[in-house]
Amino acid sequence: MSSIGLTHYLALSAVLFSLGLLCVITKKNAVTVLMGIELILNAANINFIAFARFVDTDLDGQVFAVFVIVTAAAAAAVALAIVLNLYERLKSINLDEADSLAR
Amino acid sequence: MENHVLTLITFLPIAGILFILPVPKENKNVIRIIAAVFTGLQLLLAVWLFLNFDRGTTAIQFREQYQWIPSFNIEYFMGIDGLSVPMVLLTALLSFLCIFASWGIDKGVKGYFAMFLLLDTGMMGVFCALDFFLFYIFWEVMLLPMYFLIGIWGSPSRKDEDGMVRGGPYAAIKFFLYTLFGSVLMLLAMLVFYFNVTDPVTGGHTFNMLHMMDQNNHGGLLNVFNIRLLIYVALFIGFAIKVPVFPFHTWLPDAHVEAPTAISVILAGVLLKMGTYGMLRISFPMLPDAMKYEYFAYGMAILGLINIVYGALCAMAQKDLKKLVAYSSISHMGIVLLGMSGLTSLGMNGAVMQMFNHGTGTAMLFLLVGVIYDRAHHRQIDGFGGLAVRMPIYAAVVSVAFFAGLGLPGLSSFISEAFSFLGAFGSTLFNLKAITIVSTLGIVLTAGYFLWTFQRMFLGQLNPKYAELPEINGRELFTLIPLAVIIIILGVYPAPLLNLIKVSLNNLVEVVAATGTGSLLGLQ
Amino acid sequence: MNLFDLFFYALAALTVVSALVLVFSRNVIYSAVGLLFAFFGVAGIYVLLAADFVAVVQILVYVGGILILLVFGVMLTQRITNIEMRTGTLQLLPALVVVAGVLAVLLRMVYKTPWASYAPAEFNPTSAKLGTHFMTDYLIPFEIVSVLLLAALIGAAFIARKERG
Amino acid sequence: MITNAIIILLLPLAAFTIQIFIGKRLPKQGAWLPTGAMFAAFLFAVPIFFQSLSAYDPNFKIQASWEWINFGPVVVSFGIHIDNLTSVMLIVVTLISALIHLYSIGYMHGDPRYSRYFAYLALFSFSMLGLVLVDNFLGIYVFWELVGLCSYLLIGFWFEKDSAANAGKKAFITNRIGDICMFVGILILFTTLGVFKFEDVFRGVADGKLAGGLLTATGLLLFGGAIGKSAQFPLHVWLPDAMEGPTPVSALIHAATMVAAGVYLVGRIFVFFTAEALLFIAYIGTITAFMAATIAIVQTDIKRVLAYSTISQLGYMMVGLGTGGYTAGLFHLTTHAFFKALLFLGSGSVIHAVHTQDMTEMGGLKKKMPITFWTFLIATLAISGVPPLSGFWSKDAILASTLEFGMLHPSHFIIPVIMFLSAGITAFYMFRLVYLTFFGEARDHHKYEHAHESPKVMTIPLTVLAVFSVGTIWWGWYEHLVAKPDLAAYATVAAAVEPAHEAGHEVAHSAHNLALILSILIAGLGILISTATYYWKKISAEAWGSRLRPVYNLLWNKYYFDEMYSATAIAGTLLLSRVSGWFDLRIIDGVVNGVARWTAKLSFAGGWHDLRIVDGLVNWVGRTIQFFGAQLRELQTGRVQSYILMALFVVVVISIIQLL
Amino acid sequence: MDYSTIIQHNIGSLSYFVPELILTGVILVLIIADLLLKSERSAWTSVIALAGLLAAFVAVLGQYQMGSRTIFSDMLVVDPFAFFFKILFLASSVFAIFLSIGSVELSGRPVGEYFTLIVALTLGMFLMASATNLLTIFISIEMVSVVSFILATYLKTRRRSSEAGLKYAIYGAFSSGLMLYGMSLIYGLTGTFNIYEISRILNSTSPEPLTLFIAVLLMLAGFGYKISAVPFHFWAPDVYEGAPTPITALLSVGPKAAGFAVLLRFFNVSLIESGTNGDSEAWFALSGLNWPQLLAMISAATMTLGNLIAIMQNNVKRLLAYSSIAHAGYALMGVVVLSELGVSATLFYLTVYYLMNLGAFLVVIINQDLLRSESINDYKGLAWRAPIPAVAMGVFLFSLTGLPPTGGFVGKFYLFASLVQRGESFHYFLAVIGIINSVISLYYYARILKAMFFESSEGQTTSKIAVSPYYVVLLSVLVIPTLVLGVYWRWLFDFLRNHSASIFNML
Repeated sequence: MSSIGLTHYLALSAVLFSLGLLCVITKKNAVTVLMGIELILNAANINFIAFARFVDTDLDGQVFAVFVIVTAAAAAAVALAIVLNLYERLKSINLDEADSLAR
Repeated sequence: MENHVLTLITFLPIAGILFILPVPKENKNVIRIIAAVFTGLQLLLAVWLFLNFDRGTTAIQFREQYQWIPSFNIEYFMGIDGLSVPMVLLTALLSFLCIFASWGIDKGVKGYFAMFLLLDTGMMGVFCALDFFLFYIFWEVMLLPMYFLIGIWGSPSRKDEDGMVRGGPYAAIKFFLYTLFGSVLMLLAMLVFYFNVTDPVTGGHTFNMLHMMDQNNHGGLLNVFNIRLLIYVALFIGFAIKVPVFPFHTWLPDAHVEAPTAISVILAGVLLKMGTYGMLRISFPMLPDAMKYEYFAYGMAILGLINIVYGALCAMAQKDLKKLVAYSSISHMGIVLLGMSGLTSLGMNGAVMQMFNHGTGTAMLFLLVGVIYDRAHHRQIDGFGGLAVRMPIYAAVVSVAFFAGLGLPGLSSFISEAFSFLGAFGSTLFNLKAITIVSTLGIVLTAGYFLWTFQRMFLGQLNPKYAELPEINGRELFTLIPLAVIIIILGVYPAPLLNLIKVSLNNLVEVVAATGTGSLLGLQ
Repeated sequence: MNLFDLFFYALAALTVVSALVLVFSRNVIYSAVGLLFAFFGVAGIYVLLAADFVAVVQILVYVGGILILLVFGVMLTQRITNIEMRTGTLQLLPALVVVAGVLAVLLRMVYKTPWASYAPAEFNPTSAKLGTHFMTDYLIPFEIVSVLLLAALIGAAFIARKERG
Repeated sequence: MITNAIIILLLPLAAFTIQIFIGKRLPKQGAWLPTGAMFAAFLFAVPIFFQSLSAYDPNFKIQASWEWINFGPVVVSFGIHIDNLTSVMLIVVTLISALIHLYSIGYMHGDPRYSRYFAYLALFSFSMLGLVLVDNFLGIYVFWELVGLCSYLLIGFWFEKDSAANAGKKAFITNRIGDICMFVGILILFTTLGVFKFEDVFRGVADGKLAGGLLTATGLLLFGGAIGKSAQFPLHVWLPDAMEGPTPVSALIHAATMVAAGVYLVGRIFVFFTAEALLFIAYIGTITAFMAATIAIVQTDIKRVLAYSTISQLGYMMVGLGTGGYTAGLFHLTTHAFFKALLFLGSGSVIHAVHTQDMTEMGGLKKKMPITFWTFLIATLAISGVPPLSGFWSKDAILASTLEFGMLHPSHFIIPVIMFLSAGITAFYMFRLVYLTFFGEARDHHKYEHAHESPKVMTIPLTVLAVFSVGTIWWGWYEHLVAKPDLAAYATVAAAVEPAHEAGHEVAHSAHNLALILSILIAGLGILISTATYYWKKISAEAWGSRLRPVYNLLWNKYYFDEMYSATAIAGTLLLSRVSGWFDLRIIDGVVNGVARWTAKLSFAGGWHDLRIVDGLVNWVGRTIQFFGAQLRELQTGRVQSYILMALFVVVVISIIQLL
Repeated sequence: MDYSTIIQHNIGSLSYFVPELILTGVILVLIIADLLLKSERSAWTSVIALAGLLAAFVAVLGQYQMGSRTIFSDMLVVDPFAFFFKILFLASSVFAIFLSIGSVELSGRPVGEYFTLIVALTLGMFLMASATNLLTIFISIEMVSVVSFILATYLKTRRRSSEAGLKYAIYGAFSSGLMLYGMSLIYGLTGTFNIYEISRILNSTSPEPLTLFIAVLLMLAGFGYKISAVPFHFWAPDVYEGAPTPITALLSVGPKAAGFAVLLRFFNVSLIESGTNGDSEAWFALSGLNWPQLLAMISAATMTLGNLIAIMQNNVKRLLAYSSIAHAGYALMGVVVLSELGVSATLFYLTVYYLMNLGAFLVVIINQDLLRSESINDYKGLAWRAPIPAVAMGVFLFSLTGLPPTGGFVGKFYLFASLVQRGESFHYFLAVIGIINSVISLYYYARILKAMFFESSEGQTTSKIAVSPYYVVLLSVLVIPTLVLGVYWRWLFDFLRNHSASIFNML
């Protein structure tokens, strides 16, 4: 049997999660930031599916993962629309320039 | 009527507001007259109370008790005893007189009188409420109108030479913040009481002050002495800010000075009394052991001493007449504290009499300041001189007020001050002798600043600038004469006041001295 | 080390490296490509976890939908003709520190926890089972998501469309 | 008789009430009303006096008391206590007051506040009578303050003059200092004994409930009140200034009655004083008597000379009481009241005539104002102690008592020495006054021309007082009736105190004979020197003045008491007050300004100064809160990624804390 | 698994799902109506939305005495707790629609989508209040979030609005990412998404505390983001300032309350010691997981930070944004005490907060109309020019401060009371911080009052400004209950007190 256990997946997910966070925090480009968010969601999904395989006997985790993917799509669509709209106003999608609301 | 007189006396002003609101704001006199009528009715009720109050019992009278929020044991519980009656009288009297002192208010008349009447209700409610929650509501309700009355109708904002912005708005928020801070502390203390006092009848928690006073009902945290001390401190700070006790007093000079005349009168005449009233109504009977805790008792007496002497010294340094009067209030309220701290019958009665007498006396002083300010448009003591020639009647009334202020025998505050000192000095529980003796220095200082002020304003050569100053008029005299008459009558024969309060207060002293095991306010 | 393990490490490496490219590339297009491969890698992991249906959905929705959407976003917001599609980074150092903290905490947690682990079941096709779930006990989330998608659709359309004036 | 006493008390009160409110509208401004009331009061006092005379009993007393304040556990009563001393005082006060009212009708004629003047005078009479009649400590304190008030009002009656206004204030405040002592004394005795009434207090003391050092201290504190009121050293400074008041007022209040209240108080509570306390009183009296007499030598203001003379004579009374000459002291109070009132009224008459108080501008008035001169001379002789006038008897009694004291206690022999010396000085300066005023050449001819004898309404009181100054010589019955009380008589517990020690009879006898001779001799000597200096001009005052320049300056400047007080106590208080005011505004109120500015400097948030000024919510706490607000506000950068970073940071920190 | 029973159950559940069905229907009707109605400014869409919300309201009322039951395979629950929130959400949305109708900011904007989205938001909040499964919790939160993003960006031609939307979206996505990760950990520990099951398993096994803690913390990121609790509050001021004011008002009330609903339900159901709830008045947190103290810290930080920064604001809208952060901190005080009184105090507070906060935003909207400004400086002298909004603002601000006789006082009173009742030392600590914050808050609320009442408008006109009767009616709808609740609140409090524990009914 394989030596790959639950913790391997979890560790992978943790790394992915962290990279996603790093992306969200550091990239100037709004679209790249959205990509980072997808990475975070993927990390969570790995968790769900791994747990569904190793902890739960049912497939609840997989169901959840599907829903996450779907809602992520919805959210991404909306977010992208907003980014495009901001581009209309700002002619830029650099997040550090979108700071007229502060303090 | 018999059973609802307290409700009536408390909420009459609110009824007045309802009448005032629909009046078009151009009809200023109609508004004023409505206010006068309702406060007048209130005064009549107060007099009725005075006449019908049973002076022979410690029991709560004119009791009204209804469920309000039963799920939280909150009741609408009104009632008065000897401690409350003089305060009710004072409130009604000063409110009525202040309506006339406010006659000259010309800006936002409707708002002014509505606010004033709301304030009136709040004050009256504080003195009548016997449910702690209700008490707290009234206590806080006063803040709102007071804030606006000082802020809108007080003096406008100005920048002082030191770069500080002062004036009505500043004083208003300062007053508000200070007192709110005090009252939220009180709120916490109140909640601790609620959850640790059981109603002996129902077994549930209760806001009923009478139950809270009975030490047998205390349980839980209230059995821990250190916690009782802590609660006492919280309450004390809450009340001390109102009194105001050094070092919580700095709102007072500002608020008094910037407020319009009538409001200064109410502030000094009634609001300050609430602090000491609260101590006597709540702190003393509910936490007698904390009150008698050595450090606290001496601390209170020492704070009283500081108030007396420091207040007087500060008063002496003032150039603004109103500020001087404000500081004199601090000094005089110190006497109340000192009188209370000894826990003697004499001191306690003296202190409560002092509360009443200071109320009438300082009201006169502020009204008089208002009179001169209306004419000369400033209050700089050194800016006058020789006014006694030009305004002999005014000078005479001022001298009555000043002499009342400096405790001249024959005028009411002499008796209350003397017995406050006597009571503190003779305390058997605590040795307050040295403190009392040092406090008497205040007598000289008070004489000093009042006479000095009188001299600078009224004696000497008439300042030619004021050669045409009109003499005090009939309306103003109308507000002053009743106070002067009361001051003189109580100065010669204090029994009408004393008989009202003594049974309750002696009982309070006894019960507190016996650490609250006896029956208070005719409970049980 | 069997084949399964090899697959796992390969896919994990693919995923992590792609993600690193995504994060550290200064070119937006490279990032997009990195994301693409990361999605594929994750899909592969799903397969290893016996989640065939989810893996397919992952590729369909993420690669086919979201990624394309994002690339469109990139295209629409960068004038490709005259500007290099570069993107800068912000607050990199503090971010690295904090994220390192996150990673450390998570890894610590992963290895410290005694997960209640069952022996993994046989590989079975999941589509039918999932389908039943969607139609029975997960019916209501399914419906809600449809409303959510509808709302998102309306909203995105509203925001993305050009306003006159 | 109680009814009489009440009527006596109410008459001036009623007169005051009417006069103050409607006096101005009454015919002739109502001056006749208080005057009449006082004469009526005198008539009511006479029966009381005669009753006490006819009883001829040292223990004669009439008492009545009513509940005043009832605290429950403590009841304070107010009552009337009439004994022989009271009955004498009643006569003195009502008579002199009535005469001075009468005199004032002439003297104050034409004053703009004529009616007010009489109202005050009536209020004073009421208060003084109350002081005399009342039967307890609290009551005496009440009236004590009231006479002080009247004194204040009347000294400052011509308040347009700054000096008058100042003098009134000074009098009141100086008195208040004494009053606090008295108040504290009352605090102690009430706290210890629980009663206010004189007799109850004495009973308590006799029973030993208040004894030893505390009793002495209490006695001295009470005496503190007397020091203030009777202008004893070191609180005497107000009395000379009090001469700013109208002269009849000086006569009534600051010579005859009110200032004697201190002496009356000491007499009234004589048994309260321990031997130590009495010794203290004697020394205070001695110092006062000598000091004031010496100052009087050099003064040129006629009223000031009389004022210092008053202080000096009050010192005599105190010494008399302090050395055990109870009757002597009080008898001097009585005689002094008449002749000093006469002196003041006489001086008032002179001032009325020449419109100046400066003796250097007078001279030769004898011819112009014969009645004034002769009555004045009688009074001068009386005060100088020339037999057989009243002053001789009383002063001789005091001197005898001091001498006796000195003989019994040789270590305190300085007292009689100084007292005799002072007696000589008294004679000297009084005759100096007479010579400068009435004899010699007129030094200001203009004023001299206008001088005239005063109207009848003023000379009649002079005459009446002159009669009393001559005639109050019944030392014998006074000694019997106003006899030294004995504390032991009050004891309810047997032998709680030792009986007061009796002076050896022989000592007393020899002292009295010696004093008689000495006092006449010294008075004569004083008059002689004075005559030599100012009448015969054999001795040059100027020469002696320049020869003794430092002494002269010291005396002219009244031992620099005023300067000393204003440099120390007054300046100190004002400084303290200013410091307090500053402290309150700057430190307490603003833990505000200083610290707030300091905080402001720390703050680097933009717009914070603006906000501070615009909003001006001002206290240090507020500022500090704003400061933190400004700092925290910086977190809100507007960049979403920094928000995320911060949120994550917090999460990590919390997790790591949990991890550890 | 017997599918037919589940399907039967699902069909049976529909009758308890009527309000949500109505809302869904309204969404569809609105979409269609928007397509059919040519004139974009047609008022009909708003009427339809209002009518739909009203119908939903009636349907919700039908659930009043329904008791508690789970529906759709334990995905959702119908209970009095949810009932209360549903009423609150409907009220918020209805009021937001009324605000939008009058708002100058929104005039001339296409309205069809707008009302559709508000109804969708309402639906999302409904689901949040009744979700009992991590999946439904996630999806409903996501639904509310996505719709909120769009609404915040609604003034898309305005830079501030679109910036606000972007920040909101990114921050929101980030938060839900964290929350998801946390949920996955919970799933890993328990193997279930059902919150009641979770409770049972967490109590029967003893999960690794660290993992549980991190899971809860990460989920808290999602909830905290919804209620704008520190440190997940950062988006709030920017979004509140940038979004159209009616939406700001709605966001500060509705989704925040929904967040509290989820927070209260999840924490109190899943993370408590079993056997300590239900009949007794108070209960205890899961041993090994001290979340009450964690929430207490968050509560203290939230109110302090919100208040402190609010002091420095000159834009009233932004000031109110910070103030609404602070109020989330107050409301959290009731959550940490774990007692019936605490829960009902929070619910009570949310009710009065609804009234007073919406009221304050309403005045901001009116003033935008009257003064074309949101700056405190431009409010100067308003009391003399337009007394009605000024006085109403006074009432709302005093209520926000917590002064009697307003509902705000009673709300705070109960919060403090619940803390004191529980009486552990950190409760007192929190209470003291709470009261100090009340005092601080007065400081900045009073600045607005000062400007309106104590100062006169600079230089410009002092003429009267007419306020439209429409606004007066809206104001009185909020002012009157604010005051009434300050004097007589028995029915509301009793209702809450009796039903606050209904979250446990299905446990």
